[in-house]
Amino acid sequence: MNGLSKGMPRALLEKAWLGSFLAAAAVWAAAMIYSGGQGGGQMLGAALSFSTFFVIVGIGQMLIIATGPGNVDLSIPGTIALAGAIAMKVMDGEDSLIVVGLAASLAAGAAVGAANYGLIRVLRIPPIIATLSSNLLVQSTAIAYGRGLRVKPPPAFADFTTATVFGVPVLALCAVVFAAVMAVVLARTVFGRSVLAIGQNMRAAWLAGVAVDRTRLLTYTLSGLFAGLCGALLAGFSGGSSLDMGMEYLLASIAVVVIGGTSVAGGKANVPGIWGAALFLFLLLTMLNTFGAGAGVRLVMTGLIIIAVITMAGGDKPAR
Amino acid sequence: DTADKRIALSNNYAGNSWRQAMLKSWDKVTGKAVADGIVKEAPAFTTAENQATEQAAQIQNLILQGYDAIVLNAASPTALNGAVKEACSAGVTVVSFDGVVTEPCAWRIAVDFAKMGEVQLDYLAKRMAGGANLLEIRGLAGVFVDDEIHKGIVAGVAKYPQFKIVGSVHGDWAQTVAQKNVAGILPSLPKVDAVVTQGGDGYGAAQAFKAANRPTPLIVMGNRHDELTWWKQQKDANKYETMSVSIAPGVSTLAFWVAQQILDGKPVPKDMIVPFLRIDQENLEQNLANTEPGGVANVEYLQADALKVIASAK
Amino acid sequence: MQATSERLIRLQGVAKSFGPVRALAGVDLAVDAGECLGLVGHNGAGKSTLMNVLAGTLEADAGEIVIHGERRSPYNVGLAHRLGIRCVFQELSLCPNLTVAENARIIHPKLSGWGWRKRAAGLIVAKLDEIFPGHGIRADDVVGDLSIGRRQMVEIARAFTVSDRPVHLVILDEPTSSLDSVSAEQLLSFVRKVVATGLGCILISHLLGEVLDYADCIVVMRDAKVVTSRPAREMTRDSLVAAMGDVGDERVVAERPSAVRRRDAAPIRVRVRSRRGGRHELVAHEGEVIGLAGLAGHGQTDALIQIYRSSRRRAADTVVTGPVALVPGDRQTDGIFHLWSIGQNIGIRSLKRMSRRGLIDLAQERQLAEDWKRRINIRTPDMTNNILSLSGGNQQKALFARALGSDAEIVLMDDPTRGVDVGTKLEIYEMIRTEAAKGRTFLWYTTEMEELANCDHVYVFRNGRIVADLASDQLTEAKVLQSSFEETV
Amino acid sequence: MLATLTSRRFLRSALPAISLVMILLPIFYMQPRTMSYFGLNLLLNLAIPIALATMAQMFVLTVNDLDLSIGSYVSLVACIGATWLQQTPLLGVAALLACIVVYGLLGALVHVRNLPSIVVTLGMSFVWLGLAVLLLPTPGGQAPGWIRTVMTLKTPMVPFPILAALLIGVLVHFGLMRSSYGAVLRGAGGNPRAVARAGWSVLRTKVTMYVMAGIFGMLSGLSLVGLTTSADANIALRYTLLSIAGVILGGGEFVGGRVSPIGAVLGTVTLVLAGSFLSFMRISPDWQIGAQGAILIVVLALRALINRRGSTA
Ligand SMILES: Nc1ncnc2c1ncn2[C@@H]1O[C@H](COP(=O)(O)OP(=O)(O)OP(=O)(O)O)[C@@H](O)[C@H]1O
Ligand SMILES: Nc1ncnc2c1ncn2[C@@H]1O[C@H](COP(=O)(O)OP(=O)(O)OP(=O)(O)O)[C@@H](O)[C@H]1O
Ligand SMILES: [Mg+2]
Ligand SMILES: [Mg+2]
Repeated sequence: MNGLSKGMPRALLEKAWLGSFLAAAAVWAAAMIYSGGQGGGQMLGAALSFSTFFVIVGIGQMLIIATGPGNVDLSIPGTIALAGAIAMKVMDGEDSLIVVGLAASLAAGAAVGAANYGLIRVLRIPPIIATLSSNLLVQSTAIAYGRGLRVKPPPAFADFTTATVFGVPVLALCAVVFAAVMAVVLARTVFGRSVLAIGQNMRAAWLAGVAVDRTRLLTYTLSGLFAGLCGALLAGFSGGSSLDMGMEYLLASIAVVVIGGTSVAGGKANVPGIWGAALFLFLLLTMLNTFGAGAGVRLVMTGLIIIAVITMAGGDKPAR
Repeated sequence: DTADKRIALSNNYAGNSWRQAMLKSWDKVTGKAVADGIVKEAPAFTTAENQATEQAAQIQNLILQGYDAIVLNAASPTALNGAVKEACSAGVTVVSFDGVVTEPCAWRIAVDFAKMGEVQLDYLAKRMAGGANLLEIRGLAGVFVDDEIHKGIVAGVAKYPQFKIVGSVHGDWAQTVAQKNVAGILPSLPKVDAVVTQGGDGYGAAQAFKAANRPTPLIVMGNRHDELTWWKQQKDANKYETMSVSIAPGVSTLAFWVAQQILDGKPVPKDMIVPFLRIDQENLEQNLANTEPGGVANVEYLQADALKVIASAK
Repeated sequence: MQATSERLIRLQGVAKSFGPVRALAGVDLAVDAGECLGLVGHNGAGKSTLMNVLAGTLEADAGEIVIHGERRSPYNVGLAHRLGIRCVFQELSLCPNLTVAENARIIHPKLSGWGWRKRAAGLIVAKLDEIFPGHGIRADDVVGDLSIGRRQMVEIARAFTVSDRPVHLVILDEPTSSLDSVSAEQLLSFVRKVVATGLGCILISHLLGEVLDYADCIVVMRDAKVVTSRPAREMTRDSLVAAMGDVGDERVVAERPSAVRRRDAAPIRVRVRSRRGGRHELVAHEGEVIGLAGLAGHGQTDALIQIYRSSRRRAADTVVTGPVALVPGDRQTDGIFHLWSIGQNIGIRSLKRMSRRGLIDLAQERQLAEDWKRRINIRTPDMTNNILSLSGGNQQKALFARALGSDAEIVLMDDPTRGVDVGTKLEIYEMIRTEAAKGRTFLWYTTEMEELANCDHVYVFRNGRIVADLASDQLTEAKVLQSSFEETV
Repeated sequence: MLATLTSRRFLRSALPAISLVMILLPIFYMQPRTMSYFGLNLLLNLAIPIALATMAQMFVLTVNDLDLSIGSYVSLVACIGATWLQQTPLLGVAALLACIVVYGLLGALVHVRNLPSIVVTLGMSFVWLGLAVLLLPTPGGQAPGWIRTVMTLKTPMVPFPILAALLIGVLVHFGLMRSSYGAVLRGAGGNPRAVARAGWSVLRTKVTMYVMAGIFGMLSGLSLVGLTTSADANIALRYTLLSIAGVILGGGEFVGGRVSPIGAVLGTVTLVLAGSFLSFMRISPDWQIGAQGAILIVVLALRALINRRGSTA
């Protein structure tokens, strides 16, 4: 039997994977029907471009969550704010400085991630508290550095982040490719396997020769790096950085990961599911906005629909 | 004489440009007051999370530190009442502004938020006498300010029935959230002629309209530098016309002076109203020039200005 | 009592399938009160599955269960407990976060109210004292902190504790796999004693000697069916092996390579300097098979972990030259990745070698799995099945394959044949010898005295120190035992 | 005796207390006023609702689940407390009971369908918040007098918050750590299969734990509204993260049923005090937020140091 061809379809048929896309399609259809079939394509375009940011940070968050229970990155909001501020300030509206600014914000993100793991490994602080604390520190740094000032992105950078081809956002296309690459990394590289092994049983992974420390350091660094990337792109996309622009990513980054089918118990990750979940959450909000319900009703509906979707998709059965 | 008095600012959030400008104004005005020997000290405290419970704990700590007065921008008009009452009974003067508290023992420097909603419709009625489709961007659900401005807007629509709110989203007063939610709902909306806002979200809305390739509607702005800059660009390019309205961050300095006056033993009424800061087509350039890049259009108060406000409230 | 005419337990035509795998194909089994039934069979024969059915934790597809003369249907764990059936599962089922006493409470629903902790502690400690004198376990020890051997003792003792309801049958699924020979002997004598008082007992073991010596009647399973069921005195080791259908009996006493190498000739692979003033240091040369002996939990596993650790990161008192692989014995906590297939579990140690331009070559990974499936006979229709679909012994084989299939020059083995059947064991011994001849070095901790016979050199551990250093020609069971109990030799 | 005092297990369980002392001493030093009855009262009374929410979170964590909805649930309860419970007590009580029943049902749903609790409770966090917004679209309401009375109780000698925290910790300790069914409940977190094999219903343990979470979340909301006198829909949102941090700070773990109620209460108090500590220190406004993070890191790093000392001793 061919392990690849047997392994892949099994992954493709993961219920959660399909579930989130089906759910996204359903809420989109509902919104379309309500608005009389108008603007469906545009709605999808908007969903794609905003989901991009959630997918980018979601993948980083997924790598961390997959390394086992208790591992989570709560420093993403601060990192996004800081990286956005750095990108805008370094670029200073000049097209020629785009690359420098991007590199600076990526470096800042990666540094935050690596520092997070330092707190976890060297000081033995549980990840949730370590990243929670570092989020506050990074936020302060962003305030002290950026002072909440809004610097406009360089025109070329702003154009790139908002460009579309045939109505499809260019950034979203890049993110699809990025997700595909990360899916391969997860399934086919030593790093990916190491992440999943550590997530199932860190001690067993260590005894099986996995470079535990290096792998965990890399997951936290990558998560910071992706948050930094997201911050820079978001600043370009929305015409400048702001201190609060990362705020909604605290819970949302976790939500897209777990709704996308990654197991919080560790050892199981799902990249396409993140796309599905990000689209689903955006379109769900859009649908409820379209219905014109009040805030209370809208929140209640959001919650109930999320629970309904996960209940229908069902959890995974224990192996034995 | 208040030379030995200590006044603290309790602030619940620092994560946007308005709050940053507010803190800066406080720093500037109180720094001078301390240097002039008017008060002993006037530090500012910000909570790590924007939550009433955390601010309540902060107020309790300020009581313990023996401040004579606490100037308060409250996370909630009611949820801090317990802590405020504790402060009052410990002999601490509490002056709230912007986010005011309902506890009777505290002073309030309130902005008529409902009015802030209503003037937007008054303006639109002048501009679009024939009526129009409106998109409303609201703030954070469950928060007093959001509800007040919304009420004002609803009242305005009732006054001018030619206007119709065709869509409403919550932008949480954050530019990126506003942009995201507007972009989501736009495709399902008919033509939108104007956008009524609560401040801080106008630029995000403009971005969303641009991304959706929709004609830019009349967007009411919220005095932020980026909003004013954008407005100016549009004005220069195609005679774009709108208005901008928000509360001036410098109101914190008014609250400072009010607290100082109370400590000085002057009679001060419990409730005061400050006007909001409105920018129109004519004075756009002037205001833009006075606003620092990335900040918010601002008015700072001197002791004399504060006395005028107190006197007019009597 | 009139129970003698009625059998305590009778299973008839029990069948169970997991997807395409037939684990039980119509099995009959009967146990009398006061009888110890030995159950043997190759890895994956269906023993544990049958016991799970009897304990009510698995539902059979077909067949009937008669207990105390009554047909029980529906049947479940709760009912089994009420009827006095206790089971010590192969993969231990204690709660690691609870203390020993609290774990005892879990199986006694009536153990509550004031002072329940005292009572639970009394109950379990008394039973431990009775079965394993000198066990060194305290009632308030947290189970997760205990070594696997002690966990096994706790679980066994717990199964024999009685509070409000009498116990009629105790199932012991490979109870001695993690015990050393002394504790195993204590347990088996205890079993004889309680069986004499009228208790029924089912004993599963791959150590045929234990079954032959202590069971009244022996049932042999093979490929999901019972093939023989006879009184133990009519059976011999050879007839058992024949019934189990394993070949390789000829190799059982195959001579160890008689040409004992001169130790100093080969380069040193591992050296652990003695700590705390021990007299002996641990040395392993290239191509040697080094045995670590002594009572369970006296520092052998720690020594292996120490060696493993210094292979990853230099340490002052340990020298390790060359890549190391480890075969864990506590497979649930140290070994398997429960979400992965058998193939992935085997491949994890060799990923770097199987990568081409940064990508793992899946064909090669598959190839590795298939090779080892053949070489040590892992019983599964498909190596892409989940690792947990394997029987306990087969899981252990996969861990073996992980280490032997890697590029390691030094292989550390932590009682690696736990739960592996006779035939496979012989193949493994053979494999170790050939690999050693090719230059691989093995450090082998074992709780089975016979396995030491495969070693070139044996270190006996006591209280974390090496107390004896025996070359293979000096090695006798008596000597090992003697050193295990005394500080010096 | 000395051996037990320096033993690793003892040190590990004493860590929460040690961190608490480490943060309390500088506070006393910097602001001696806090050492009074009045001072301790002010310093600690807001820790009570957080401690109760932390207990609620701990029940859920014990059975290997995570409750992301506790913050909005506490907010909703506070809103019910400030509205229905005050105006129409019967309706209020019925609503609170219904909330607890919903919690129990959630436990059952998570178990029966084998769902990730984190998604289900994430969904519930929107539901609770939405209900709170519907009930109290704009902040307000009034806490019933009896709750006010309880929360402002002037106990003799020892301030009420300290007594309450002790009571919460000890009560839950006896219920979960010392009682015989408590052992089964924790066992269900450590090895659910073992508990099921011993004939217990794992479903029942899950539902029990969720119901307990619902009850303690309710107590948290009511005590909170008693302190603040009125409510708003967003009042306790940050309790979600705070309660998780409190459990972990108290020595609990994410999986495996390893929790410590007394440790969690101490952990909560430590978290609350960390905030106070900072307002007693003068820090530039820019860095005030960051300092909260820094102080947590310092406290935990010191713990790690002690822990390492403990493990080598
Ligand atoms: N005895 C042990 N049991 C279980 N896990 C261990 C043990 N010792 C170390 N580890 C795990 O391995 C990690 C550190 O191991 P080590 O220092 O050998 O680094 P490593 O895994 O080799 O990584 P790298 O190769 O990147 O340095 C720790 O985080 C710990 O989780
Ligand atoms: N949950 C399961 N899913 C799929 N197959 C299973 C499962 N449990 C057992 N099997 C299969 O059933 C067969 C019998 O397994 P069982 O565990 O009863 O063997 P055993 O005789 O106890 O072996 P061992 O001596 O190795 O413990 C094996 O082929 C095993 O792979
Ligand atoms: Mg078995
Ligand atoms: Mg053994």
